[in-house]
Amino acid sequence: MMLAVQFPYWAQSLLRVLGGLVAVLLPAGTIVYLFLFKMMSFMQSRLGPMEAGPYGSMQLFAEVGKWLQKEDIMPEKADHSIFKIAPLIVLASTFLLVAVVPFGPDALFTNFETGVFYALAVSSVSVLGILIAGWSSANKYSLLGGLRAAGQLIAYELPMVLAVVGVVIQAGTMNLQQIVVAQNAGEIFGWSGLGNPYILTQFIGFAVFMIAVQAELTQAPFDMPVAESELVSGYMTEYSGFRFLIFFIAEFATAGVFAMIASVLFLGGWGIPFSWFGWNNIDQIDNWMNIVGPLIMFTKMMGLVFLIMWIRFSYPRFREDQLQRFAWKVLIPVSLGNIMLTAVLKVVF
Amino acid sequence: MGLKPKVPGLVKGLGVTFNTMMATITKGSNTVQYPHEKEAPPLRARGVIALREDNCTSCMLCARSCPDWCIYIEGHKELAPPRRAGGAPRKVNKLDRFDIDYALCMYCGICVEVCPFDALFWSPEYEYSEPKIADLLHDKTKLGEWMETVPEAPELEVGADKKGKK
Amino acid sequence: MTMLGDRQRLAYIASQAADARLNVELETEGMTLNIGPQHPATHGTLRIICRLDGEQVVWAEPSAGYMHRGYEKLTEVRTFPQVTSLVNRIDWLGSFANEVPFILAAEKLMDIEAPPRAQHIRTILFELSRIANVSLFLGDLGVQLGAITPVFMAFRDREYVLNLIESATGGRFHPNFDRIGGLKDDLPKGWIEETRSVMRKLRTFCDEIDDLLFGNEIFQSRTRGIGVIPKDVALQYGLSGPNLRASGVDYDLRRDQKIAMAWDKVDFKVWTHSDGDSFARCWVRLQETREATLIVEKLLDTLPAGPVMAKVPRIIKVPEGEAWVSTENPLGEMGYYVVSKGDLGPFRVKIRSASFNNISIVPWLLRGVYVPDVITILASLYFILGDIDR
Amino acid sequence: MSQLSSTDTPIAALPGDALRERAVDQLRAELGDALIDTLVKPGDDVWVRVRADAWHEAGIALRDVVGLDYFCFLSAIDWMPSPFGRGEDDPTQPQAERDMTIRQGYTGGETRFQLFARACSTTLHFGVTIKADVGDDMTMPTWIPCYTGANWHEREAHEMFGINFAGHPDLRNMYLPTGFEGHPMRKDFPLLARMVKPWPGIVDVEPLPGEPADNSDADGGES
Repeated sequence: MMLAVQFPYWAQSLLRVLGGLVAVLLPAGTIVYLFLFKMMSFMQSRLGPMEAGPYGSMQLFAEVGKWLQKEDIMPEKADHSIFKIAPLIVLASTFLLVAVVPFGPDALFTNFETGVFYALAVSSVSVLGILIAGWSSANKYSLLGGLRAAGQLIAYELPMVLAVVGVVIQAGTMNLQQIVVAQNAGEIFGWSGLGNPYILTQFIGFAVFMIAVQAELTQAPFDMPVAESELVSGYMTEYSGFRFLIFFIAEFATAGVFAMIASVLFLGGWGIPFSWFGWNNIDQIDNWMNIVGPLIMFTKMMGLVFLIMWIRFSYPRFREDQLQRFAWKVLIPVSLGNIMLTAVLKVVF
Repeated sequence: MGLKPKVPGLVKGLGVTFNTMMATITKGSNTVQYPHEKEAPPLRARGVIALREDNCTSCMLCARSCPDWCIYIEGHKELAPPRRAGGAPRKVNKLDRFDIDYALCMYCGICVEVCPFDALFWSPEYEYSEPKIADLLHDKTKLGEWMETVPEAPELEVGADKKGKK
Repeated sequence: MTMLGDRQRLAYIASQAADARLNVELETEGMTLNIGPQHPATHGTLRIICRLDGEQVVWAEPSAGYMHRGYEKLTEVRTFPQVTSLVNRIDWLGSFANEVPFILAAEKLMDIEAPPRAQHIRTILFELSRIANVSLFLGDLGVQLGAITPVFMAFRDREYVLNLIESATGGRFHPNFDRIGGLKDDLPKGWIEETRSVMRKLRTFCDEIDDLLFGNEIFQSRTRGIGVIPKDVALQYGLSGPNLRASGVDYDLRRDQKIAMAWDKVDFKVWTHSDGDSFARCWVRLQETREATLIVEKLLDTLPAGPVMAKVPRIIKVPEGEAWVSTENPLGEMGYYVVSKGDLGPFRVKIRSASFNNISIVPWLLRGVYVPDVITILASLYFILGDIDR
Repeated sequence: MSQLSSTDTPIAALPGDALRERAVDQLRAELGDALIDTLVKPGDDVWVRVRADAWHEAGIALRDVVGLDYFCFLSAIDWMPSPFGRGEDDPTQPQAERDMTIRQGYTGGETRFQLFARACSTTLHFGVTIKADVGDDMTMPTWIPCYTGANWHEREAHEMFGINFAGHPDLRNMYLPTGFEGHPMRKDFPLLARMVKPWPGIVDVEPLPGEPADNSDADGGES
């Protein structure tokens, strides 16, 4: 509020766009280098890329350069215009998603009253992109992949929403910023040393949410839409060069953004327990939190992405029907029970 | 067994990958950064065939026993000075051409084995790939150069009966 | 129906059941899906033509031959020593094991026997190639099911075995070490000690795979009850090796035939499983790898001293006759029917490779399964393309 | 992991020749004079040859009477010696004369082509190799009703040798492209890899000028 007021509207918008790019691409790049290149390699007793830059740190730029140079191949029978749009839709959903994530007391793009609702709504936009990518490729593997993706993302949207409902009930608000504040200003049975990160009080919700995120991101063990060993990368089969790059960025950027949302909802977001500095509400927070907040957020996000990637590199994948059964027969009842429990406890305390 | 609680397989799996990661970070990886460091192949490795031209009598045994027909030999007879003074001049076979086409060779080692005069040897050298397939035809000069890389035969394990051939 | 025996009838009933199950479901327009020839799940160039109804396979037919190299014809223009270097390219992951039955068949025709030390080393190398082959399977299995890490572990530890094979024979993939009458050379110094340490590493690898894959609940839910092959059907199709033993048939040629190898000198366990599903096949292979490391260690303990080559003429002419020798190769029963006419080369060699029979059950097995299960079943049957096409 | 099982069966008695003799007797009782010839090599194997029309009955008898439950392989053999030898002829010289008489192997035979198959017993641990002459019509009954696994082997024999199997459901080519002409495993089918270039071993060391070439190979230089 303090910073933004000094700029004219166009500059604010420009700053927001640039900030959004940074907030999406920087985590994506870090995730790719740190987890996809290095952590995965270490888990497999190898070093990963080592040639481009010190310890291969420039590898991602080399890869991007390679993809940009590649011929943009399009299947003859593909539905060309839709085929081109599909990766953009997937990426767009990531950018829409990051718009509501708060990074600091004032460092935020929008202060949506119904931020949770919005985030859950736009996160399913990517399903459209994936579905039309699979359909327009005119490839049987892509079609199977696209259909699987649609089925899976819709199935897991539900437990995700239900898991978040517990948080919303406990915080009493749908504003993500307010949820952060509620966690950090909160207390557990009168002890405020840790605030009240909802991972402690909403652990079932957190577990369900992370499983659903894993499925939303189509990471193993829920990666049947991509399934490189059976569907040969599913809906991405026919994409090459630049368009594949967009899918690739979107995959890891979305992982980052979902991890951000999870850290906002369950780990206290950008905040540290307010009692450490004697703050009570959002207006008392010092301005330096606008710089440190994003870093804290980034750290928490990385921790969650580590979890996501660790599971991805260790587990084999489910079968499509097992995945659906898991969503409908386990996750949804569990999260419904969680809501009930939360509501009861909310009334009791 | 017994009282030990059952750890779910999912958790055990995570443990395996995590331990491997830690081992890689602390003890180093199992891979070798190839162009910078190289692993030495074992002494017996069949990398490339070296030719000691002086020993070759162009007897054609190797060319005839090659399953892939990838050895090409041409030679002619020559009169050499007699070994003892006053003797008759000897007839020797002089080697004109000895080519091995490594594009065809399947590294079975039959030629090295059948050679009765110890003219062919295995060298563990392996870095001789070429951009053009025709360049994989090594002539006798090039095959002679490989002689420098031929190692001594390794000692044999306990209980071996005879000393190793070559 | 009266013509058909019990086993045939069982296979028939099972296939009918698969049909019936499909028919009751909603009829939808089918789709033909070509899995392969270039597909990550076929590790090689096998093509499987599937008719799909949704994601369910209605009909499947493997189409081999993309890698047919005509080895049976090629052997007819080669001499006996030359054939050895050819046949170890059939199953390229366990190549030493391919040489052994051929050499044994030739030895049988010539009526010579390799010295005991040669037989021992042969058996050790045979088991090493089994480990090299099956350890890759264990890693590859993970990739087929979506876990990417096991395959790297498999490649990591398989490397030790390949190094052993290379330092003894000179060839990592194609040893060409076996000779009629013995072996080309004795083992190099220090090899035995190294082998012992590698065998310990391999057992650790087996434990890791056990934890990472076999104990994993997701893996179990993917493989248990998938692609069940009843005992009788397995025998009818001539399945061999772990595929047969996973169906509960206690048949292992290492134990069940008299052969000039050292397996009868050691005591080992033949692992079987009664389920016959994909999990059983994978599990039997895992246990066999462990068992193979133990066999190698026991054989190293009892390695006799002596020569490694019997007296054989320099130019090998094999007397007229016919011989059949098969051994329990990593993939199953691998045998050579060698017909000699007293010439330098064989007159006819029939190569009975394990994967050819193992994969011929695929049309029967794939009916009514889902596309992901196709991959699981193919992975658990474990074929090498060179072994199918020869 | 209690549901996992394993066996510790003691090593079964290895097959004696009595088992093989018994198998021959059983087959003779079952097939009568359709069993033409038998050969039992002690400690090795047993070969039987049946009449072509009894091929199917022989399969059934092997499976049900002798008890060979495990199908090993089925293939064919062309007993004609190859007119090309090992492909090592000098193309500039007239083609070498070869002995082209057809001599069949164990248990004899009358025709150029023979079908042979093998089945084993997983409990008695022995196997039988069975042969049959393929007549001029090149048609044999299929073995699929006896051993389902024979399907692919018969397809292979069909495309490689040109033997038809009456009753086989689909005798499509397995390895070769559809419409391939010829049967590669027949001995008179040339192996092109050995035809396209002359054998490098033909060349001999050039003699001294004015001296007849001598053909002794490994005379070496230091004679």
